[in-house]
Amino acid sequence: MSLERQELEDLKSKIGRDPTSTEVQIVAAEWSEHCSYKSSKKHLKMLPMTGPSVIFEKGYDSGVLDVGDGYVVTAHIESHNHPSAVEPYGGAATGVGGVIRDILSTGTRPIAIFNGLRFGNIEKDPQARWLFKNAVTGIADYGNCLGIPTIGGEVEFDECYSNYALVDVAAIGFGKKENLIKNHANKGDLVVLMGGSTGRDGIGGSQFASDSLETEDRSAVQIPDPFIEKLIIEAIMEARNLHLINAVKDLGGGGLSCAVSETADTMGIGIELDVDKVHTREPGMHPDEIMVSESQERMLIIIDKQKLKKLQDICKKFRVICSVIGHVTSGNLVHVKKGKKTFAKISAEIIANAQLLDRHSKKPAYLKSIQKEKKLDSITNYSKIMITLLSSPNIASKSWVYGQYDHEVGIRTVVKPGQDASVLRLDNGKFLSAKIDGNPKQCYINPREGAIGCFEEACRNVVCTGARPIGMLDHLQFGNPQDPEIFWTFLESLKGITDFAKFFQIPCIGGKVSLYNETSLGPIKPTPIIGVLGLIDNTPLIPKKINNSDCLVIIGNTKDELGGSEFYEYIHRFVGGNCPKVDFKESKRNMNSVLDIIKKGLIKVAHDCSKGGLAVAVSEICMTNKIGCKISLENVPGENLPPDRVLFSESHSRYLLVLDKKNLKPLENLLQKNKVSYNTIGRFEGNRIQFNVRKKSLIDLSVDKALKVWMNSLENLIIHG
Amino acid sequence: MKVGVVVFPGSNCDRDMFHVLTDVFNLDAQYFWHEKGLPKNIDAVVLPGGFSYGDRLRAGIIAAHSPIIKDIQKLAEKGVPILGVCNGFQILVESGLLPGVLLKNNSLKFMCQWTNLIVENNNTPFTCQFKLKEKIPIPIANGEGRYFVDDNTLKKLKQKNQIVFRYEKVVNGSSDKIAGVCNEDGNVVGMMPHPERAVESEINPIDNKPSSLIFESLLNTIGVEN
Amino acid sequence: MTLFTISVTIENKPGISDPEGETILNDLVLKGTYKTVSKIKTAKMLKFAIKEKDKTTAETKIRKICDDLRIYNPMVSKITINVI
Amino acid sequence: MTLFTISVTIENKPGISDPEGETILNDLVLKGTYKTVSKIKTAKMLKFAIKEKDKTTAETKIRKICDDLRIYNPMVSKITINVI
Ligand SMILES: Nc1ncnc2c1ncn2[C@@H]1O[C@H](COP(=O)(O)OP(=O)(O)O)[C@@H](O)[C@H]1O
Ligand SMILES: [Mg+2]
Repeated sequence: MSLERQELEDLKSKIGRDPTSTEVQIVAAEWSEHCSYKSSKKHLKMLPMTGPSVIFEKGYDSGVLDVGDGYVVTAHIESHNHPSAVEPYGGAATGVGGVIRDILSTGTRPIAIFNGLRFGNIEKDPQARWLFKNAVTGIADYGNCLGIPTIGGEVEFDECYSNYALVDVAAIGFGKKENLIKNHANKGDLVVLMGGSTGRDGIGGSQFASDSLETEDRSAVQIPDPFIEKLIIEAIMEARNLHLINAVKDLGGGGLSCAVSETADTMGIGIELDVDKVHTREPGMHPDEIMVSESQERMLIIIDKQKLKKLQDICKKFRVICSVIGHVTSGNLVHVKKGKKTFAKISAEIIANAQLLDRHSKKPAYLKSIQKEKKLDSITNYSKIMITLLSSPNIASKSWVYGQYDHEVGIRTVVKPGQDASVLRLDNGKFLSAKIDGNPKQCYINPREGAIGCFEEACRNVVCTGARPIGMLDHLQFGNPQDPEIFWTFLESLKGITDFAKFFQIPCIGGKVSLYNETSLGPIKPTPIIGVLGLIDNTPLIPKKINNSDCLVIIGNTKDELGGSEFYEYIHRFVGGNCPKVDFKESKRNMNSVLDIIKKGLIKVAHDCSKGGLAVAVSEICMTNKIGCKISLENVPGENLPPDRVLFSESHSRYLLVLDKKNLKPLENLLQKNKVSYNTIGRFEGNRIQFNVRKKSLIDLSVDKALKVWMNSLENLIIHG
Repeated sequence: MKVGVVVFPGSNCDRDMFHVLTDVFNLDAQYFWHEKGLPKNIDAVVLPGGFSYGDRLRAGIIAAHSPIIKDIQKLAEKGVPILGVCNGFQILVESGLLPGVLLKNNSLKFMCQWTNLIVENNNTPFTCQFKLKEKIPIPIANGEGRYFVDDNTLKKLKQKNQIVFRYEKVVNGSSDKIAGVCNEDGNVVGMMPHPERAVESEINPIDNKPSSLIFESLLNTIGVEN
Repeated sequence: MTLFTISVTIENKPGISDPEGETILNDLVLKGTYKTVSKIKTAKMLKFAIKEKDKTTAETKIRKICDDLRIYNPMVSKITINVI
Repeated sequence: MTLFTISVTIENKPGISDPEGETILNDLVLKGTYKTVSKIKTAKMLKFAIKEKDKTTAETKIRKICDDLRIYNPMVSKITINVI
């Protein structure tokens, strides 16, 4: 690992001497993009981070929300893109491990995992298939072993991820407010390293994550050990219950260097440590290696001397190694020794505060031409197109994925994966709903509106379970920020997310920035991911059985917004067009109305319209309920559009509601009062999915056939692809 | 009435099981760490699911060497009801308390889904409240859940009425669709599916009644009025 | 005392199916252009480093460990021991 | 054409940890009375039956299959090929 020339000069002038090699290593780890956020930090400040239920504690790596009755929910999101692109199994698995430790370090028990997966074209590219399959197994093996349910996520394929992988993992924790660890430290406290041994694996990982994959430095492979992680979780929970911990931090990117310097800096203390005390996996490791190793499953704990024995007993019970590696000093120096010899002695403030940068930004040239629509081939057989869409990897059911994840363990999962958002029951009688969403196809065409769209979609998903959004996590994934055009897309996305968050008063409780997502084929499309948490005070909407003659109502306007849609990209192989835009006021009206309707118990099912548009959303309801539906497209509210556009436009803010017809009148009253645009567009009956325009049949499919294609095509692709 | 919930390093359904025993069925449950001994007067023992020792080498094998297993063996001989769920079943099999072996699912994948069980033996402490052939909707969640026995053992199992549960349909390729078995005396039962995940309506999308009978059978056996 | 490296290969007994081997064969190898492969069997290997006075003792000890600790399940698997 | 049996052993590269081997060693073998074992490494083995004109061709083909079909990931593992 190394510092750029400019940074080295900067460091020299700050410390007034030449740094030692260990100091350079420590600083390089901490000043890497991954750890320092040097390109993004100035801008991230624009996000609204506070709110009535947001709890802030110093030194936390995850956000904390008060959910009432003395309970809190914690949440965090991370990615493990570079490691997963070269070793999908270990990369994805250790990604789960990392985000879980962030949750753990607040003193809350992790209760759910989410994953967002993105790969190249799995229909054509065997490497993409291999990456996909192994990343899923990695997440499954890790989360399942921990006994933390993986309850939701998303999967997407796009050529822009060829030779690469985006593996995003989010986690949720839950606990009593009084059990939150309030990080503090006193002079003389001990610094303890707990967990797996330190080895040479993962050396240079955080810098690796800050380089694009072209560089052949691929030494940063990490081997997952979920069993140790599970024992660490239990040991920390026990130590927390006995109030043994003064402060705790997980070791992530940058290893010991970052954990120690960030802890020292945020708490205004000094830390003196001896690398000889670190339990290592292999003999003869150099202090530099020990300081930057990214070996997984390790936690740093600061503890009062008097309490050490108790912590050691707990660790012994769980057969987890814990080593006292140093102690807290006054002042703010990070002092690294090996025995008596000093290898680094440098102010934590200097290490932990890299020079923040002002990157240039410039609107990308491609955006000018991309909005123009090309002339599309006309479609003769819509039923056939529909089958093709239902089998497309982006739309096909993801049950092959979540069927490998234990999503029931913990016995909290009320709404299970396969619906819009998943719902967990909490100990205070309330329910937590969550979903993560991204949409690089739309973000590519319009980084700002695309990002807002992801945010709104995640909200919609949560709203469909009856939950009011209470917090958001963002994960901003882009290419090389030194490219002004890429940096512009980053800023646009961030601004869009900020605007939406402010308008809806949804605080951002955490996030992550991942840059340099590039391969020799170029940068990825802008890929912001938004996770939304929602709270349900009473009862969630658990989908109920649909019967013959139940009605289908749509809320929201369908507009000529097919840019980035599956219809354009998968059917017509066209990238471009009009990106869906969220009308904030309409969005809010619709959201509040759906919540009202659910609260009043008027509906059986709520489902949002997203990928594949109205046609796919209706089919999903039919397929999951094994019932047919007859839809009149001319009744769909919105712009007056040709039928293919009504079917496949991906306009936001739209919800499909299923209800018994006796509830139609009260529903209409409510919607009219709220000035929401809506209409009854269909009736459930029989076993065919039928879309008609003024009685003329456009699509006519048997539910069984649609279901078979939709359910099995992903698995078939992977097994027989 | 005391029910012991045995915890091994890596158990992860222990808390779920404990919650169900205590909060749902009002039993007096207590955790027992695998290095501890079990009291002689305990009324029943449950080995919950999870990944003891990370499923290394083979699911259940390392835990089967735990000190607590000797106590469980003694209690089993005395006729105390013992239930192993998922990893608990794997541990009972690997420690020789139950016949057979659990292999990787035919799909080679971890499988988490709801499925139907058929009660084949309603003469055990965990099934006595069922009707024979009663159907139980219940979730499975395992990677090594394919129960296997050779033909001779299978014949013996049938003769001695040791098959407790079968899957309604082929799920993972297990011998004769077996999902749960018992020892010859019937007091030690092992099953792959998770009854503790199916007894509360809130988290059970189908019907929570049948799985509850597993716990109600236990209540009935150890003499607690529900 | 000498340090020996001894490998223990655990594989299914004849007659016990090996879904993993079959899957690799059918869904991976035969899908491609490699038609000359007719069978794939999977096995697990453990390599022990053990200090004993001689090779035979080491080998005997390893066999005893495997039997005693049920490193393999005799109902479905068999082992082959090799001193490397 | 001759039928060859070729074993491919896939194991972690040196320096890459092997949590499974460590657990088997510490929680199973060393817990018992077998204190002379100092290390256990796990590996996976695939045994191929392949028909080729000679041993070298067979071996080359197998290596190519393992590389092409990503039977192992060279980032973490290495393979050893043996004609049995
Ligand atoms: N990688 C995954 N892991 C777990 N669940 C997933 C994954 N991908 C998709 N799902 C689940 O499948 C369902 C459909 O996902 P998605 O198409 O992203 O929904 P939506 O369009 O409503 O955002 C959701 O319940 C989601 O949680
Ligand atoms: Mg949705």
